[in-house]
Parts: sequence; C-alpha cells; structure tokens
Amino acid sequence: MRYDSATIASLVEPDRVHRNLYIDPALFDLEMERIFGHAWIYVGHESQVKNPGDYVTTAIGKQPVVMSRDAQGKIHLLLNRCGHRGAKVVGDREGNVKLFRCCYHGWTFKPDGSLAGIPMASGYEDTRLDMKDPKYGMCKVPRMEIYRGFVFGSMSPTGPGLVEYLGDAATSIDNMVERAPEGRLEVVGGCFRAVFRANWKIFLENLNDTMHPMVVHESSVKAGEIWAKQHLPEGAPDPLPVRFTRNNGFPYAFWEKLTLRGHKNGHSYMGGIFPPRRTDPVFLSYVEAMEKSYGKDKTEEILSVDRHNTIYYPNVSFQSGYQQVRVIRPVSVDRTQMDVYAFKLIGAPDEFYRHTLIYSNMVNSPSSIVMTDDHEAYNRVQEGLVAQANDWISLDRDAGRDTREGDWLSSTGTSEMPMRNQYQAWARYMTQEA
Amino acid sequence: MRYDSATIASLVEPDRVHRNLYIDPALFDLEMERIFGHAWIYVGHESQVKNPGDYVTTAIGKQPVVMSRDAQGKIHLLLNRCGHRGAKVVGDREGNVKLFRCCYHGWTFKPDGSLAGIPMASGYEDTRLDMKDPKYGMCKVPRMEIYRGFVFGSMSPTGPGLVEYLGDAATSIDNMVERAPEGRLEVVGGCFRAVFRANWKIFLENLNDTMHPMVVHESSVKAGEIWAKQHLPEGAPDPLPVRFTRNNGFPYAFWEKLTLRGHKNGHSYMGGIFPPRRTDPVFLSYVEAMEKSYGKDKTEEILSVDRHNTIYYPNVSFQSGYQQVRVIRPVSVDRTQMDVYAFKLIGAPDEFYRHTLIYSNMVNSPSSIVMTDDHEAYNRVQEGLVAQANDWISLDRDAGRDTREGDWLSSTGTSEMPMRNQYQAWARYMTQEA
Amino acid sequence: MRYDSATIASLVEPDRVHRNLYIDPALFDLEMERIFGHAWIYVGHESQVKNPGDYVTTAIGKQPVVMSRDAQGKIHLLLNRCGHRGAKVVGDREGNVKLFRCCYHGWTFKPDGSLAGIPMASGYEDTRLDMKDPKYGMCKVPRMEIYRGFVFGSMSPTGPGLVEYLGDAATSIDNMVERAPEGRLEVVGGCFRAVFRANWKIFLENLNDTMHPMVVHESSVKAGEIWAKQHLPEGAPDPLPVRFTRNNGFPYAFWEKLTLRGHKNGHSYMGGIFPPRRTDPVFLSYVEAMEKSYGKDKTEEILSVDRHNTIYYPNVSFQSGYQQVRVIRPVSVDRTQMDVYAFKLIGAPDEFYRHTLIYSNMVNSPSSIVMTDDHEAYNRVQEGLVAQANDWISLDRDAGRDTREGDWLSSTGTSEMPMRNQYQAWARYMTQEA
Amino acid sequence: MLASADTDIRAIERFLYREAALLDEARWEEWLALYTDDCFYWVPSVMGQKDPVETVSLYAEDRMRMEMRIIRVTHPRAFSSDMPVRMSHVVGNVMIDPDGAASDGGTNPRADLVVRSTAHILEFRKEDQRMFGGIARHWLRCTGNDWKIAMKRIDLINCDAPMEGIQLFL
Amino acid sequence: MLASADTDIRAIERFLYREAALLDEARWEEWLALYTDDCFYWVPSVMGQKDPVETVSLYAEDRMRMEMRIIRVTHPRAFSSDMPVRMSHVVGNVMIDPDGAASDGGTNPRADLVVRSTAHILEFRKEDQRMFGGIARHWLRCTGNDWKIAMKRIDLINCDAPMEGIQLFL
Amino acid sequence: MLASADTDIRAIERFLYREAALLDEARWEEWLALYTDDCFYWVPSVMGQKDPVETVSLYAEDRMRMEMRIIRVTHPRAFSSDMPVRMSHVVGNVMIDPDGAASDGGTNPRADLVVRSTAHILEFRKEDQRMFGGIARHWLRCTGNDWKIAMKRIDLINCDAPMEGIQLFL
Ligand code: FES
Ligand code: FES
Ligand code: FES
Ligand SMILES: [Fe+3]
Ligand SMILES: [Fe+3]
Ligand SMILES: [Fe+3]
Repeated sequence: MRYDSATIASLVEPDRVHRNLYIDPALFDLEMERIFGHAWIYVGHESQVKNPGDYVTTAIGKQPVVMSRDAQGKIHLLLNRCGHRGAKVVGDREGNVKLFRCCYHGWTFKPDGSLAGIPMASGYEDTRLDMKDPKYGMCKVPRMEIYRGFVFGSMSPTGPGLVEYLGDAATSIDNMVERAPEGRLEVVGGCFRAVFRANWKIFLENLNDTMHPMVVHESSVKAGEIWAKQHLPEGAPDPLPVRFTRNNGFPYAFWEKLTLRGHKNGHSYMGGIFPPRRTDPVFLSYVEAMEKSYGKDKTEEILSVDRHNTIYYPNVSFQSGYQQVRVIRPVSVDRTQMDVYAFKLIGAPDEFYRHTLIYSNMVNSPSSIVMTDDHEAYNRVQEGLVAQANDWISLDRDAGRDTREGDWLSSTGTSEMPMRNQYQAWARYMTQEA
Repeated sequence: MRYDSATIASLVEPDRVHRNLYIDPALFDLEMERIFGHAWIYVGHESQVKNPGDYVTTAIGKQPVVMSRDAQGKIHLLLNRCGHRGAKVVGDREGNVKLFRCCYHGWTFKPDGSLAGIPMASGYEDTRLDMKDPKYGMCKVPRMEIYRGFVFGSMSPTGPGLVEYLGDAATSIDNMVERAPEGRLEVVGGCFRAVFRANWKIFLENLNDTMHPMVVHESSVKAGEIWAKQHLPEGAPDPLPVRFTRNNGFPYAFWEKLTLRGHKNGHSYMGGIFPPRRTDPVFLSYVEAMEKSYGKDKTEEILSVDRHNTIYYPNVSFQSGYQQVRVIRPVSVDRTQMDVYAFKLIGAPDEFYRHTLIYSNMVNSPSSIVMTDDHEAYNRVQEGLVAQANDWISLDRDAGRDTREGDWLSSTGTSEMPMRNQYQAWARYMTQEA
Repeated sequence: MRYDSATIASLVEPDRVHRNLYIDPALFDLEMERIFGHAWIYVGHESQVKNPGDYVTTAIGKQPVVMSRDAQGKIHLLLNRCGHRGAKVVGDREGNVKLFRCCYHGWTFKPDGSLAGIPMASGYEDTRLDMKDPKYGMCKVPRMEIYRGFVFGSMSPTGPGLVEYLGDAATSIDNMVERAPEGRLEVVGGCFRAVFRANWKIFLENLNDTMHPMVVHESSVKAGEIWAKQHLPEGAPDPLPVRFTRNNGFPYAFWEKLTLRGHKNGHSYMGGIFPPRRTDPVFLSYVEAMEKSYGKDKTEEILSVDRHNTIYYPNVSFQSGYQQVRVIRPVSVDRTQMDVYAFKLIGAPDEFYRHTLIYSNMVNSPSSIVMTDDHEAYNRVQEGLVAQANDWISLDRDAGRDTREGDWLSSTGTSEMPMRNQYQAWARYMTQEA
Repeated sequence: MLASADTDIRAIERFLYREAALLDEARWEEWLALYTDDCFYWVPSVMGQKDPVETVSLYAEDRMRMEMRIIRVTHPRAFSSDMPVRMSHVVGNVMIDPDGAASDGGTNPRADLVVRSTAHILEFRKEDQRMFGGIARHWLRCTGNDWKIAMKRIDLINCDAPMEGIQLFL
Repeated sequence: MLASADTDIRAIERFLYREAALLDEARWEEWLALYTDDCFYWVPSVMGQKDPVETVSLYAEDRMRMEMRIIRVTHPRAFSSDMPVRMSHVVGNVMIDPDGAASDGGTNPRADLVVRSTAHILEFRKEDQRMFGGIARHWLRCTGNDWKIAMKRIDLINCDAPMEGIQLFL
Repeated sequence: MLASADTDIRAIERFLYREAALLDEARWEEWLALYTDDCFYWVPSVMGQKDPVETVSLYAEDRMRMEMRIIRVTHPRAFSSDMPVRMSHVVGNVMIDPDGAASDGGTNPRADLVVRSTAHILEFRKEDQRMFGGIARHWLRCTGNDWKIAMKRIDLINCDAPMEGIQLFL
C-alpha cells in the first residue's frame, strides 16, 4: 500500500495511533526516508575517534556510516561506500588509518572522504570521472553537527540546525557533560548491542513510560527486595544492585509526582528515580572533585538537576546520572538494534566509573535482569498487534490534561503525554513529502 | 499483483486450478482475509479448558487467539491482545487464571475478555477510555459456536451458523463422540506440532486423496509387510503397527470402492481403511463398555459408521476410528503448521486409549514413518510449482462423473472430486469482497 | 515499483549504471523473466549423463531443470515438475532411471519427459487429460542446443540459435575441447557449490576485471611470494600453488597489456595470466600426447590460444587453461549460487588432471585462499550499495576508448569495457517486453 | 575405588560413542544389535513427560517398531530419504545417573545402571542443517562382558516446538 | 604420575558435568552451592577483554548479583520466562590450563587450579533455538575433598554481536 | 590392559584438545607444529569420497599449502578476515579407529594409529554463526614421547551443500 499525506495524517489522533504504524513495512520504508532521512540522528561521541585517523562505523537509519577524524583533528561523517563501484570501504568496527583503502580495486580516500588515489589513474583521462567530484569519493553525510562532543548527522542538506533542533532539551546533555569535573566525557572500551523483535517506536514510547516499571520489572524489583530482606539489617542503605532493581517498584504515587516534559520536536524527559546525592565514599569523593572544579554552589546546581531518561527524537536516550546513552538503529518494521554506551566522567575518581559500569551491566546489558523484561514487553506488543481486534492503540492516559509552555508540554508523571508528543512529531515528519 | 473477483474466479476451473493459488503471497493474504476471516475455524475442544479460569492459546489463521472458561463455566474466544497498547497478553500455551494480566502495564481482564482493572485508573477520567468498551478489553472473536464439545470461531460477525455450515458432514463428529461409551471426549496431555514447507491447501487436498497412499507410503507399507513376513506365522492377524502401515498398500481396487462424498461448503469424507470391528481383547472389552451404555443395536449402528478422514473446510480433519484430530494454521504461502490431537473416549477401557496413542505416535508424529512421507510430498509440490512449465494443476481424475444429491457430491473412491469440491468453495469465499 | 522500458533504459548509461540494478527485487524478478527467461543458459555437459537413463538436476534461473539421456542416447532438458499436480519429480542430484516416477501418485515419465504411465488410467477416460499432451508430462525446456558437448537451454521458444548467440566467442570453448588429445572432455566426480551474498551481475563484472586481482588477492599473492622466498632457491621455477597465487600480483603494466574483447551479445574474454607452455614433466608428457593426436603445428596452434576467463552472458565462465567452468544460479537479488566444475581432458596423462584439481582446490573452492576474497568483495559491494550516497556506479575506466571490429569491442587490458558491454546487453534484454 | 569408577565410565563412554558412530554411519543393524530384545526407545513430546502411555511421544518404540523404522529407512522407495539425512552426534557429559531410574516413565526396564549424557545432534538434509539438543539417558544391562541398551530416553529442549519431519533415530 | 593426572581430570570432568547438569535442569540453589562465597561470574563483551572494570561485560556478577538473578528467574512474575528458556550444555575438551590465571581480569581469585573447557550451549525459547560457543575457564578451589568454583569466565565467540536477551547463566 | 588402553585414550584426548585449542585461539604456528613434515589435510567435497585426486576437495593440502594458508590468514591485507572469523571446536566421542586406515584416500600416510572423533565446530563471522559437524580422523605418528599428525580428514555432513566462504582450518 502506498500512503499519501492525508492517509498518513489520519493514522495519528491526539489520543491514539493506528496499529499500522507498528506493522506495515511500507510505513517503515517511508520512516527511513522521511524521519531518519531528515531528522538529526545521533551517531556517536568525539571520544570514539580521539586521534587523527581514528574511525568508527555507525549508522543513520539503514545507511552505513563512518565517523572519522582527519589529520587536522576535524571530525567527518561519511557514507561507507566506495565512489568506484560501491563496495563498503570500512569492514571493521573501528581503527586508525592514514587513508581508507577499498578492498576491491584499491581506491584510497582521505579521512574526510575525498578521493586520495586511484591505481593507474591514467585510465580515467578524458572520462566523466573527476577526482575532485565528491561522488567519486566516500560521500559525506549531508550535514553533521557536534553538540558538546556528541555527534549528530542528518541525511538532509537543509533543515533546522542541531541547536535549534534540540531546543532546551539540550539541557540534559549539558548536565551530563557538566557532571564531569573536567567538563569532558569519554567512551571507554566496548558497548552493548542488543536486538529486540519490535518496531523502533515501541522503544521510544517506553523510555518515559512511568506506568510500566513496577509491572514489567516486578521480578527484578522483587529480586532486590528479597535479597535485601535476606541479607541486610533493617534500614541499612541499599547497595547499588538493590537500588537499581527495587527502585522500579516505587509506588504509583512516586511516579505520578515525577516531572514529565515533552518538547515540540518530539523530545522529552522525566525526573530522576535515584537519590541525586549518594552518601557512599565513592560519591563523596566525586563531589569533592566536582567542588574543586566548580565550587560548592555550581556543583550543587549541577547535581540538583535530577532527570532519568531524556529522549532526543528519534534515536537516542540519555541517562545523565549514570552516564548511559542508548542509541537505536531500526533494522526492519519488527526488528531494532540498540547500542548502549557507558561514559566516563573525566576528572571523577576511578571508582565512580565502576559504579557506572555496575549500572550498565545490571540494567542495560543484553543479559540484564532488568532490560530483558523491557525487550520482552516490546516483543509482546509486536506479537499482539498482529491481532486485528482493533485498529487503534490507546494513548488516553491523562489525555487532554497536558499544559503547554512555549516549546514544552508538561503533565503528571504518569501521563502518556510523551508518546502523544512523539506521534505529533512523527506525523509532522511523515507528511513532509519532498 | 492485486486480484479482482473476476481474475480470482478465472483461477479455478471445474477440473483444474491455477498454479498461483499455491505460490502467490498476495493470494495468501487474501485467503487469510476472505477464508480464514469468514469461515468457521476449528480452535479446540472444551476439555482443553476443563475448569473455570483454564485457558489455552490457539489461532484463527494468523490471528492469535485465547480459549478460556469463565467462573460460570462459559467458554470464550478472545484475541490475544491487550486493549491498552496491544501487547500479547497470554504468553504461555495453557494455564489457569482468575484474571489475565498484561505484562506491560498490568491491565487485567476477565476470562470473558472484559477489562477488569487498570492501575491508577484515575488517569483516565474524562478521556475517551471507557472501561466498558470492549475495545479496551481483550476483544472477542466475533462469533463462537460449540458443536458437541468442539469449539469453532469465526472472525466475521455475520454468516451461516455452525450447524448450518457443517451440514450433515457433522455426522462424522457425531460418530466420534458417540464412540465414547459415556458420549464424551477428552484431550489428554500434549499434542504434536508439525511444520511443512508447503501451502495449506496441499494438505487439504491430500486428506481424501486415495491415489497417494500406496505410492507415497510405499516404504512404510513395505516395512509393515516385510516385518510381518519375517516375524509372523502365515495368516496371523496383523499387530496394530503392521496394520497402520501396510493398509496404505491396499490394491487400487480397494480404494476405488471406498465411499467418497463432498459437501457443498467444501467439506468431504472418505470411507474407512481399517477393519471397523477388531477382534483383540482390548477392542472386545471396549465393545462391551459400548453395549453397556448404548445396547447392542445402537452400538452396532455406531461402530458400523466407517469413515477415515473427514475434512471440515478449511482447517481441520477428523479421524473418528482412532480419535485423531488434525488442525492446520497457515503460516505463509509456503509454510503451514499442523497440530495433532489424540482424544480419549470417556468410558472406554484405558488400554483402548493406548491404541489411540500407538496410532498417533506411528502415523501422526513429526517423526512418524508414515506422515513424514506425506509432508515431503507436500514440500515437493511446493518446490515443483516454482517451474513455469504449465499454469494449471490437474484435477481431472473422474472429472465429469460426480453425482450430486442435495448438498453432496458422490464419486468413485479414487476420484479427485474432493479437491474439485474444495476449490469450488475456495472460489466462493475468495470472490466475496466485503 | 513497476518498470517500463523507458525507465529501464534510463538505468544504463554508456559509462555508468544505476544502483537499483543490484538491489531492487522488482528488477531481479524482471531479469529472471527477460534475461534468464530468454537467453541461452548453460546447464551442463554431456559427460554428466554418459549413459542412457542418466540424469542430473540443474537450473535455468530459478527454474528447476533435469538434464537426462534417453534410451536412444538423446539428451533432454525437462522442467522438474510433475504433469499431475506439480510435485518436483527428481529429488536427488543425479542418478540413472528407466522411467522417472513421481513420489506422490506414481505417474511415470520417459527420460524425454513424455508421460509414460498413470496408475489406474481408467479414471481419466472422457476427461480433458490427454496422455500425449506434453502438459501432462514433464515439460521440455522450450529450446535446447549442444555446442561441442556443452548443453545450453532457453526458456524462450524463439530467438537466435546457440551458434549465432555464442558468435565467435565460441572459440574459447573450441580451444578448451581441442586441448584434449582425444578432443573430448569429461566431468569427473563432484563439483563445488559456493554461495555469496551479492547480486549475480557483480560476479560477471568481476570475471574480466583485471584491476582487482592485485588488490583483492593481495593476501594470497603475498602468501605465494613469502612462501617462495622462504623455501625456494633464487630463481627456481614456481610450484603450481605459488604460481596460482602470486600471479594475481603481477604489475599493472602486465594487466594493461592483456587482450580484452567484448562480444555484442554480452560475452567477453581476457588474455591468459599463466605461462601457456609449462616445462614440468607432466606438461611435457601432455604436449607429447597432444602432438601424437594433432601433430606439432596444430598442437602449437591450440596451446598458443592463451585466454583466462571467457564469459558467456549471462551465467557461465570458462577457463580453458585449467579446464574450469563456473556456472551461476541467481537465488535472489542479493544472493547467488556458483557451481564450479573441473573438466578432464580425455587423452591427457592422469597427472595432468591432478594439476587441474590442484587449481580447483586452491582457486575455486569455497575454502580457497583466493576465491573467498572475491566473494567477500562481492558481498562488500552489496553491503555498500545500501548507501544512498550516489545513484550511479562508475564504469568510467577507459570509457570512450573502446574500438569496435564487427561483433567485437577491444580495449586495453585494464578497461571496464567488458562491464559496459554486459550492461548494453542487459538493457537490450530488459527492454524487450513480452 | 575412584580409579575403578573411572575405568567404568571410560568403558561406558566407549559404548555410547560406539552407538553414536553407528547412528552417524547409518549402520542400523549393528546399532539395533546394541539394544536388548525387550528394549524401549522413547523421545517425549512434553518436557519432563511422566509416561509414554497417557500422552503422545515423538518416539515411543519397542523393538518391533524400531525394526520397522529401519526396514523403512533402508527401503529404496523411502523417498523422504532420497535426499539422504545425515547426522552428527556429540555424546557429552557422560555420567552415571543414580536417580535415573525415576525417569523411566513407568516402563521399569531391567537394567544395571542408568547413564546420563548430553546429546548435541546436528542434522543435515537437502541444503539445511538443524540442531537437536537435550539430555539422553541410557538404561544399560550388563550382558556377560558387554553392555546392552534396555531403554533409551532423550529429552529434547525443543520437544514441544513445531517441527519438520524427523526421519532417523536420534 | 600420568595416571594421577588422569584421575584428576576425570574428577574435574565429573565436577564440570555436574555444574552443567544443574544449569540444564535449572536447579539454581544447588548450582550456586558449587561456587565460593567470594565467587565471580564473568562473561566479557569484548574478545580477550582485559578486565571487568574498564569496559562493560555481559555478566560481571559477584555472589550477590548471582543470588539476585536466581531470585528473579525463579520468581513467578518473571514474565520473560513465562515461555521458559531451556538450555543444553556440552562441556568439551576439558583441560588443566597452566596459563589460565592470566585471564582472571585482575580479579586474582584464590584458586588451586584453572580448568579450561569448550562450552557449546544450545538454548531454546518460544519456538527458536540459538547456539552459544566459546572457551569456559573455571578457577577451582580445593575444599576438603571437593571443589568449589571461585571464578568462572566464558569467552563467547559472538560476545560482541548484537544479541537478543539472555535470561539465564551460561 | 584396559587401564592402559584407557591411559592411551586420555593422552590422545589431551592431544586433540590441544589441537582444537590452538585452532580456536588462532595460534597457527603452534598448530602446524603438531603436524608432520609430510602431513596431509583433507576435507572431501563428496560424502565418503574415495580419494583426493579424482574429484575436487574443500581442502586437500600438503604442508606447503597449509603454510601458504597460514601466511595468508595472518597477513594484514587478508581483508576477508578484517572482520575476524572465530571458531569454537568441540572434539567429541574420541575413539581409536581400527578400520580408520581404509579412509586415507590412498594417501597411505605413515602412522601408528588412527583416531576417530566427532567434530562440532561453531563459527562466527560478521554477525552470523554457522555450525559444522562431522567425523574427524587423525592419523597419528608416535614421535619420541609425543604424537604428530600425519594426516587429518574431516567428513562434514554438509560437505556437498552450497557454502559461503570458509577462511580457516576446521
Ligand atoms: S569498488 Fe572500491 S575500488 Fe572499486
Ligand atoms: S499494553 Fe497491556 S497494559 Fe499496557
Ligand atoms: S503430483 Fe506427481 S503423480 Fe501426482
Ligand atoms: Fe523498563
Ligand atoms: Fe498419506
Ligand atoms: Fe579474483
């Protein structure tokens, strides 16, 4: 089925969306074109290509992308395709090169994608081939912008700039960066690559869905509670693994009181669910380092920004308190890959990063006792939507109660506002033919 | 390719069908809509949900379905999808619950599918959500009817009732039920799930195809014969395993004389291939139990109804003599799942059920030495139909010789009448746009 | 997307082709219809069915085909599908039969495909079925022709004859046959079946692509060089394994000087890369045998024909010097199967065939240290072409410098002329509707 | 003592390896010769199946049915096998299973010991491979100076999954 | 000397087979009882990963987290497991690994020897199977007349591939 | 007697496990050092292939070609390996094979005994895994107090199936 804009618009209502959004391959292809082909897509962090010649492979929707740093230290986003006959140039995940070299006929490319050399170039005299024509190089992703070290790309040559796009949802990124005593972050070592059998939008819905944790995560909530009851003296502070699991079990009243804000471009964030100030020695020595850098007040100001997941529509989520960044790549209408990165706060004590990793391993690993339940829930939605029972998916919770201030919608912490907000953005993108 | 009714009609002729019926995914999707979306589809047996709160998961075409029994003992057919955001509610194959609970946000549903509870329902005040609106529950399959314990569902709110639909093809079900001294049947334990790589209709064609056994099953026929020759004294009665295999090797004359009748709704049945009265002690004690319940004459009458496979178009086959029910779920145009159930005749001696299981294990198991050859034959048809040799599949055998009496067609036992009859029904369904 | 001829024509320019040619399933289906459904497709060699009743299974595009030899010694090409209900008749890869027998209902067919017998044929009296009607047999591939033992089939009843089609590109076949002292070839034993994840045309492009060996095969070139340096005295002759690997590393000047000729029907060949006359005793005794059959001059003439790969568009490549024939079967737009046969020169010393096998095992095996790099290069092209960077694939090398003589184009040895030539043929086929 | 236990297990391993080799090489007669006349071959269709008489089984074969399967598989017209099935068995983690008797499904075979092993079976047919895995239990009866198999049970981890046809013994 | 080496390896094999059996039968408490109180269970996410503290790991669990995982998996509301996961472990190629200590990722467990084996693990869930494979290393501590596992490390050959959720211990 | 047989087999198992470990860790030089100078490495392309000289083989390599393969795989420009291939070998069902000599394909290697085992090999490349399985035979030559491999033959159950490229030794 081919969709015209009117049809597409009719699939999204203020308080519900049509089931086809999740299961129709034709809509998925359109999304790759109109959303992932236009919006700012998160591709990586500067620190993944520290030195001249460093590169990593990443993606924009289904487009294979290379992020590289040239000799002058400038970062570039290239489509991973040779200008000759189209071979994927970079096969591995990361590395360092002077020149990229295509495996097929040995054309070479500078880290900025420009064509550096062709064996026996004489064969191209008086032909259409022009070595300066970027088409014969590794083509650049039309636009790239970097916000405080985080690299975004857009497949569209035109459109709002990154800063305008992020709007002041960017404050979550700001806060994550400022949480580093030296104001710099770094990706160390590997990342997680998880796959679930569900549409990518189901993941975005989940990130600020505060009605799911106590249900989906009940078994790990209980694991934390039961373990604590078995092993800890009454009223002892929760060790991190207990906190990371049992907090999902907070009463509804807690979640209802959380801040929940949605930005007009589809972004949104929710308030924090972990105590912003911990009392363990590791955290205290971290605060010390912070105060050394920023002074008491500024530190206080930074650490009091207490947010859990911040979504930058359509493909990334930041969790600043434990420095987690989750990036998705849609694979097909019913399959999505999620990459999870843990960031190191430069200037924080080494032990502090250990805690970040404990969070990653326990909460965001493919073998996590927490996240596997989220993924199973996504899969269940995809399985259930096969049923034709009803063409509509409900987004009714607290519908009609959102309050708008400027670019933002606010609501009670358990509202489905963030999803309604996402689908308004979705409809905007999807009805832009062009 | 999109099919209009005229095109579809042109694919079925009285004595042949077009190859696209088996290989075109577009036709398969239409079948799911127009046949499995309208006809009465067999979903299970009452005894699979004996007690209040019992449920089993099943399917109507590709629709995931739950069969449940409520506190009042009433049976319901529900689409396995949550009224909130569409998650599949029931993940396991069977169980017992007071309420179904969705894994995602904890909405609960009564066994009749109605919405029982929503955590923090306050969030839905003054919204479109109405807890009484079935759309927010687990939707009911539009129609359900039970015939003598066998449960059928239809995705269409209108159409002929089940009794009218089965017509007096229902007599095969009647007979299977009456074969229980207490007039009740029961599914015990598990079932077989077999998969073949062929279109679902090829299975239906096969069930009353009496020209295939001596060829397809030649190796197991020989297994029975050779084993018997090696181990049995001249003229000794066949042990069951020998009978179950060698009987497929009866001479053509035997098959030609078999009854073969086709009902206008696509159903059909063939005469029996096993001696209706056995002489072993187990069978004799069974007859005794029958006569105790029914008396001599009625027992005689029941046991003299001698039919092998009865097909209820489009998805189930009954074999009453050994209480086998085979149900298919189309998976894709070239893949089909078949579930096989063995029924216990309530009131029959335990040993009698042992014989039923011997039949199941030997004839209907995925590792059967009989059925695996049928499935390979189906796969071979699917593989062969890739060849464009000829657009038409022959159904010529005894074409033009069928005799009609009321709802029924009759023919010689080796006629392809049942397939011709199936495709007449197929064309009727498939040309009902709506 | 459906393609009209104008659109298709616009996808091929003299010096570049559109990316969709490699990735659009709709174009692939059209190719199966218009190219593999019309052109002469190589299916096998007479010696694979030496004796009456011998058969082998093969394919024309996606059509399953049987090559058989009847009692009179005549070879036939049959579609592997039963005239009854379409089952694939031949399940194994090769064998010998009096009659083919369908596994489903036992219809039998002569090696020429004609219907030989139907169990209980009486059932077909006065029906549409006519035992003489080829539709009820195993249908013949519309056309078959044999050139010097090599069997080709065409799914189109009309079109140029094989000899006209091959044109004098046939000289490469002539030469391979003449290289047998007795003028006959033979396939012995099995063949290789390799699969790569790329479009079939990428393989054809590669066969006369002389700019790739020194790059793609660099690791095996080095393997040969390094091993030689480690183990051989200065200036010692290369053992075959060294030659088979290191020769790919010849300097560009060598390749540039190679003959490269493209025939109007899409065929092409390149000059040889191995010394046409070897000095080892095996080769010398082979020359002796040749001279005994042909005399000195004719032998000289035969052995001086020095060609590497000759492509017969669209599915086979001959390498006469080591008697390698590589045949492709397109599986899907991004998957291709390649079968590799090694031929024995009848009359050559046994040892000579050993060398042929050493070549096969080292260069054309799925575990070859040479070919695996080619296949990875094909896969890389397929992976890279996902990137929308640029709609066009460059065929610029030496564009505009091809010289035409009659049916032939000539160019420098490193030109992309053969690919340009292939795509001219491609466009011709693909724009023939009907 | 431990040494002898060790010796025993080695001999048992040799015996099970031999059974696997005969299966992988389709030497059916020799394979069957490893079984007692009153043997039983059981592959349940339900995880932890109680017995073979109350619910269906993938295989529940006495010697008669095993013989029939062999006649059939080796028959020239067994066309399901005209693209032969090939198997590769790894017999892993061989252990004496003191509690093994409990899983005999009430068949109460006459045996001297129960051996438990892990079966990983790779199957090839046409152009596809599939993997079977699970727990195999052998009821072994000591006969003179060799073993015979009185009963074999294999609990496949996918015993209740939809399955394409299985031709051979596992 | 060789004989005794041989004896040892047999005993170690029996021990590892027992661990695998407890995993395959989901007997979690008994399984955990094979581990020391200061145990560490590690499945790296990078091939040849240096340590568990500088980069993420699929599993990097001390006994506390192992206990939590067991509580969770056995909890009735662990709905990810309402279609149970089943596993089949082959423990192959069991060898004493003299250099094994080097791969402890700096955790320096107190152990008497390191055993290296090849793990082939077939997993079934819903209707699918998948295979895990790689090198398993066990740091064994001798306790009276039995062994305990002070640390276990599994290097999966697909450790850095995109993966669907893994529920259980490998 | 049995004990010694037992001892032998243990030593042979250790030897084969070592070979597998070297393959899985890509320690090619050490791996090749297990082979004799006149060794032969054979993977037929046809089930039960008679010999390596009348029909093609997936591998039919003398030491020279084995060395070349190793040079190539370890060469920085072996781009087929820039997404490295990883393997995991289970060596199962190790048995002395008295009739093994018959399957030497006429190469008649000088060896003291033939060992038969079951090979289950899991391979990972890019993001996919595939499984190889079949019968491995090692022709072992006694050299002083250790073994060397004079010939290795692996009969894969999918030897004649269409295959994607195989990079490494199996
Ligand atoms: S395709 Fe990259 S150099 Fe030719
Ligand atoms: S999807 Fe079922 S409760 Fe939300
Ligand atoms: S399909 Fe071939 S005989 Fe019926
Ligand atoms: Fe969650
Ligand atoms: Fe049948
Ligand atoms: Fe090449």
